[in-house]
Amino acid sequence: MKATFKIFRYDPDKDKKPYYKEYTLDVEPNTVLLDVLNDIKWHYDGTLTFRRSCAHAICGSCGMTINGKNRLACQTLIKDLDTSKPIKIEPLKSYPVIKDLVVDMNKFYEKMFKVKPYLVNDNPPPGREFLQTPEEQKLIDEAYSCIWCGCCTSSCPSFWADDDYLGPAALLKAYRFIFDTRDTLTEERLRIVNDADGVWRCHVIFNCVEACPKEINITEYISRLKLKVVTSKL
Amino acid sequence: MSLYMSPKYKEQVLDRKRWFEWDYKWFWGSFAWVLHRLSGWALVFYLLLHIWVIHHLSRGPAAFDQVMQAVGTPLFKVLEIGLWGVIVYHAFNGMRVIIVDFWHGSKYQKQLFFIVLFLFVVLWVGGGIIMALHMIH
Amino acid sequence: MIHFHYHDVIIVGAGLAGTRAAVEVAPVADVAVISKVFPTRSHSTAAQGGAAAVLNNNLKRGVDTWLLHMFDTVKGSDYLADQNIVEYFAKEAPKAIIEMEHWGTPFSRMPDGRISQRDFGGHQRTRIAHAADRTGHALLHTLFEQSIRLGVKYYPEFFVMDLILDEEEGDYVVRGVVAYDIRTTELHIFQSKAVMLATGGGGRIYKITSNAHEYTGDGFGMIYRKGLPLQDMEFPQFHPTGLYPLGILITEGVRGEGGYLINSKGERFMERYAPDFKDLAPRDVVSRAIYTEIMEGRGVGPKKDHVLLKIDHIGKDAIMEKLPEIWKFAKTYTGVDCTKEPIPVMPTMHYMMGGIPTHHETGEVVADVGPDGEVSKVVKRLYAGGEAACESLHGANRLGANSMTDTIVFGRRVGKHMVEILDTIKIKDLPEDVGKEQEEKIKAILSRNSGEKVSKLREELQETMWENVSVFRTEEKLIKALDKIKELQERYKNVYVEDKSTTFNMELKEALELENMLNYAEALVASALFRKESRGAHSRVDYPNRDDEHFLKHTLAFKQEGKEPLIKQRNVVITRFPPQERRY
Amino acid sequence: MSFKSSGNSGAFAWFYQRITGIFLFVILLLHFTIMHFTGTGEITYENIVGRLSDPYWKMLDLSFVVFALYHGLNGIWMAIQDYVRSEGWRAVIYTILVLVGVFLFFLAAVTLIPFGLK
Ligand SMILES: Cc1cc2nc3c(=O)[nH]c(=O)nc-3n(C[C@H](O)[C@H](O)[C@H](O)COP(=O)(O)OP(=O)(O)OC[C@H]3O[C@@H](n4cnc5c(N)ncnc54)[C@H](O)[C@@H]3O)c2cc1C
Ligand code: HEM
Ligand code: SF4
Ligand code: F3S
Ligand code: FES
Repeated sequence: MKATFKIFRYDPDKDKKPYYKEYTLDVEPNTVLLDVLNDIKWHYDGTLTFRRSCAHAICGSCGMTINGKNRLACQTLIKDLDTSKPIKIEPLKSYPVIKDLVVDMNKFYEKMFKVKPYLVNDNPPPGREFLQTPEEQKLIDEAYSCIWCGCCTSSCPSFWADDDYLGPAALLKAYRFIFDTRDTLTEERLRIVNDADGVWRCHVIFNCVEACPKEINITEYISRLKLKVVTSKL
Repeated sequence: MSLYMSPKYKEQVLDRKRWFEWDYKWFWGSFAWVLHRLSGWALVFYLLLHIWVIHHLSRGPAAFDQVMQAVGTPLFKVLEIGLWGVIVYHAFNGMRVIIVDFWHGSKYQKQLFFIVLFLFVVLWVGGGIIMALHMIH
Repeated sequence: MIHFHYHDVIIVGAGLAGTRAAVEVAPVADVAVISKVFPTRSHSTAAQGGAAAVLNNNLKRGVDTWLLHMFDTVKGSDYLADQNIVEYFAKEAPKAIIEMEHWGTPFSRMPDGRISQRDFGGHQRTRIAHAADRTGHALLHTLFEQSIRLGVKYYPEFFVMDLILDEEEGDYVVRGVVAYDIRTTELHIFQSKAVMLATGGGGRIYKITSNAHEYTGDGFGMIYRKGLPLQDMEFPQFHPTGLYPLGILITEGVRGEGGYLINSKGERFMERYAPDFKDLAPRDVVSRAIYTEIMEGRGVGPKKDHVLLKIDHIGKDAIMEKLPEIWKFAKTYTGVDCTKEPIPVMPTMHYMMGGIPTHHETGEVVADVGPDGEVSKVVKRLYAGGEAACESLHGANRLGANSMTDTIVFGRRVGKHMVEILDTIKIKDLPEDVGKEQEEKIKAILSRNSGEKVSKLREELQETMWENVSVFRTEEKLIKALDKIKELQERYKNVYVEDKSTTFNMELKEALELENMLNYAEALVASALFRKESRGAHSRVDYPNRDDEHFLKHTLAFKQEGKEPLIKQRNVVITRFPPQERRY
Repeated sequence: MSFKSSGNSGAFAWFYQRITGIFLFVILLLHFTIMHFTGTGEITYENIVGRLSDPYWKMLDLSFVVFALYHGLNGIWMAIQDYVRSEGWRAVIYTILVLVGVFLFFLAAVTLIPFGLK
């Protein structure tokens, strides 16, 4: 089966402006899109550039906008895409582009760091593990599985409009620690998300949930954060 | 930040950010939100107009009847049917948003949105017919 | 333009081993971590099943002790592990895991709130601490996050090309590393008091592997190219259950939770190969069993080239709770719903037991051994950890879940050791011409306009390794592979790239990686040729028995320019458990 | 006045947007039904003035105005924060919104309150 891939290209060394380049090649319905990109890079056009590592949706490197939707190339099969038209592949929306499909995620990381993404527990550690029941663990079970791919934040209209918005991934990270029964920095974390550019910029648009390759119900956790903020004394 | 970044590389990146990414895929959630935002703004402008109109009451019956005549033309009546649609949409989608935020409705947000759309169509058409009938009378 | 940086400690690699060491050093010294991918993209994040440690939280199969853990590991290693190292490991493992919990790792829990543990192959007790089936992700993120808290500096997307070595009082000594910024292709020289290599393994020399695209053994290559030895490279581990046909890993945890393998006749064939441990036998045993089934015609599928892993009988809820990622992998990549049908699997290249040899006390990299088989020379202040290192914990075959514990136990040890010595070290100036060689190398690759394509050479290497150096080996095949590698090394001298850009030039990086791959592949095959016996993961059809008399020794391979690698043997440390026949 | 401080973070706006939303849901639908669907709602001066003389109706209509104004203008303020990044412009717009709100409330109050009190 033949399919055409229309890929965003930009190399600051030689291009003034980005452009799209089309590649047509043989694929199977079960071919993983990342393998198609590798195939292009290794056999047709060595200059095509993208990030990838694990090849099975766990390292978060290969987030890109595929047919207008953010997803991981290594988790997208050709059969999930409409091959009757060229398949459009762009770098993740709204992040600056370094080259081709490689984006600069520093802003994203900065926000992750802003919510103090590390467990703080001021109590003297017991001689063994902190106890946490399976129910308590379930609260954060889904939230901690975020792989920092950035698909969600890049898909959020609030983030498009407002660069400073913390964004779904960082809010999810904040949730993961605020609702971790072992963490004691709750109040400070709540203050961080309770900012004009924090949790209140979320208008429950759900683009983030649609984009998240780990199928995390991010909006749910953001909503819980909002409720927690308004019901806490800050 | 503790991530090293070469100064050279900062100059090179291509900024392609826009305030709205029109060619991003439209999911139900974005539809719901854009319509909610538009309907909210429309309602505010209507509210301003409405208060200004009603305010003529305090100037006595004559003044009031005069503006009522201005806004009583068929054009305004038809617009009123539109207003009803805007209200129904905003009201029910607003409730959807509240259910999501307050009562863990996020899992069912799509179903809730379909219910909103359904109620919107039924109530708008139903209400619209009644209003149209009043108009004809 | 060449940039200079100084940090007290440089760590190459931001996986579990590297970040664990960084967290240890950060409170007392200036530490920087260099990684060719953003830290959380390191391959450790892909580890699924869990980390082994004696916590005694799940007594289903009896009370656990560090001695039992030690015994299982030594037996699993086919007695090639250094037992002093294994003892240290088994004793430290619980502390290391508890520490990780205190830092926030979201482990799965027992009903009473303690860390949940599960079964794994080759372990007699239920001792695998886990966070669902994304334990590596949970551990790596915890360490990265804590390191951010401690202000560790990161150089993400920097490719380390070489070590800066020097000589001092008869030993080598490390002065820093040469790296280039992948985003700008500018050269950076890092000077430091101590360096740790935590660059992970190198499964990408094989065609089918569970390893990441970035897993190209750069640490191995860096060491080997410098004429330093690699140890026990003949033992790459083939994981029995890679998702057919892609090779993506299906964790041993599936069998730990009650899954089992079946062949085309529906037989639970592991009962024949390992009557006691059955499907929970160590990986070398299970992989050989699967290959034997396939060779004897009992494989499934049109090509009869794989087997099936059944898990649906434990119930949908249990699968969704304990193995959510596995369910998704199978569903996404093969369309199989493992709550209803068995998963198609086949062995996949998974782990490097061998690697950079380290000194058993200081953890420093070994530079040579004497004729008596004892370490005679080290590279001072150069450490190795994680999969890149061969502390010789895993011997000839690693037990599942020992590797993640390995990374944190020995990452921690390296960190502690660095902290102890830092104050005593004086910094010396680097040589004038530092970085010139590497600059030339990059220039040469970029300026060539025709020649050999990187991807072509790499594919030939992967094909050769998969055909000739996988689970079952023969002298003939190994010689064929070695000749091929020699040929590829020659052709590599003429390698070129299409991408001439100095911004994020992935092709250039692949070219540099390929050089490393061709180097340690050579060491691997030469070591395998040398070891004329079958032990652990190394099965020679022509020498089917274990030969303790000649080969109860580590293999060290040294590069010799223009010649076959030089092989030396290093003694194995045996303290508590003398070698026995290995039955499961 | 800082428009980013935690006191003005948006928590209050978010919460009361929802509370007023729920209230408006009931009262607005009721209002529209009465005015347009049931026969009672012929919009003439007498009709309206008659209803406004009833203190309960008066209370209800007044609170309706207050809630609708708060909700509508607060809603606009929430949206403005998405698009307007500069502190200065935010302050200007905020002030305008408050002034508009106060003025319209004044207009509505002088209209609604006097009826029936004479
Ligand atoms: C799919 C899979 C599942 C696994 N499951 C388990 C399990 O359940 N239990 C278990 O115990 N073990 C498991 N393992 C093994 C275990 O995960 C790894 O051995 C371990 O994580 C290796 O950690 P590391 O710190 O040594 O290296 P890595 O995490 O791989 O880190 C390597 C680092 O080095 C950097 N690097 C490499 N080369 C360069 C260079 N040239 N320049 C700069 N930086 C460089 C990389 O960027 C990366 O940051 C699994 C492995 C795989 C592949
Ligand atoms: C009928 C019941 C109503 C309900 C249940 C309701 C509910 C809501 C909710 C929940 C929001 C917040 C949305 C968000 O945070 O993104 C909102 C926003 C808004 N509402 Fe209402 N509302 C109602 C009526 C009105 C009326 C009568 C007006 C006009 C005066 C109005 C104007 C607005 C405006 C302007 C916004 C901001 C929209 C935006 O740009 O995001 N609403 N509404
Ligand atoms: S929440 Fe999901 S989409 Fe967002 S960064 Fe994490 S994994 Fe990616
Ligand atoms: S898309 Fe954005 S607005 Fe909220 S629900 Fe997701 S963060
Ligand atoms: S390559 Fe790791 S997420 Fe796609």
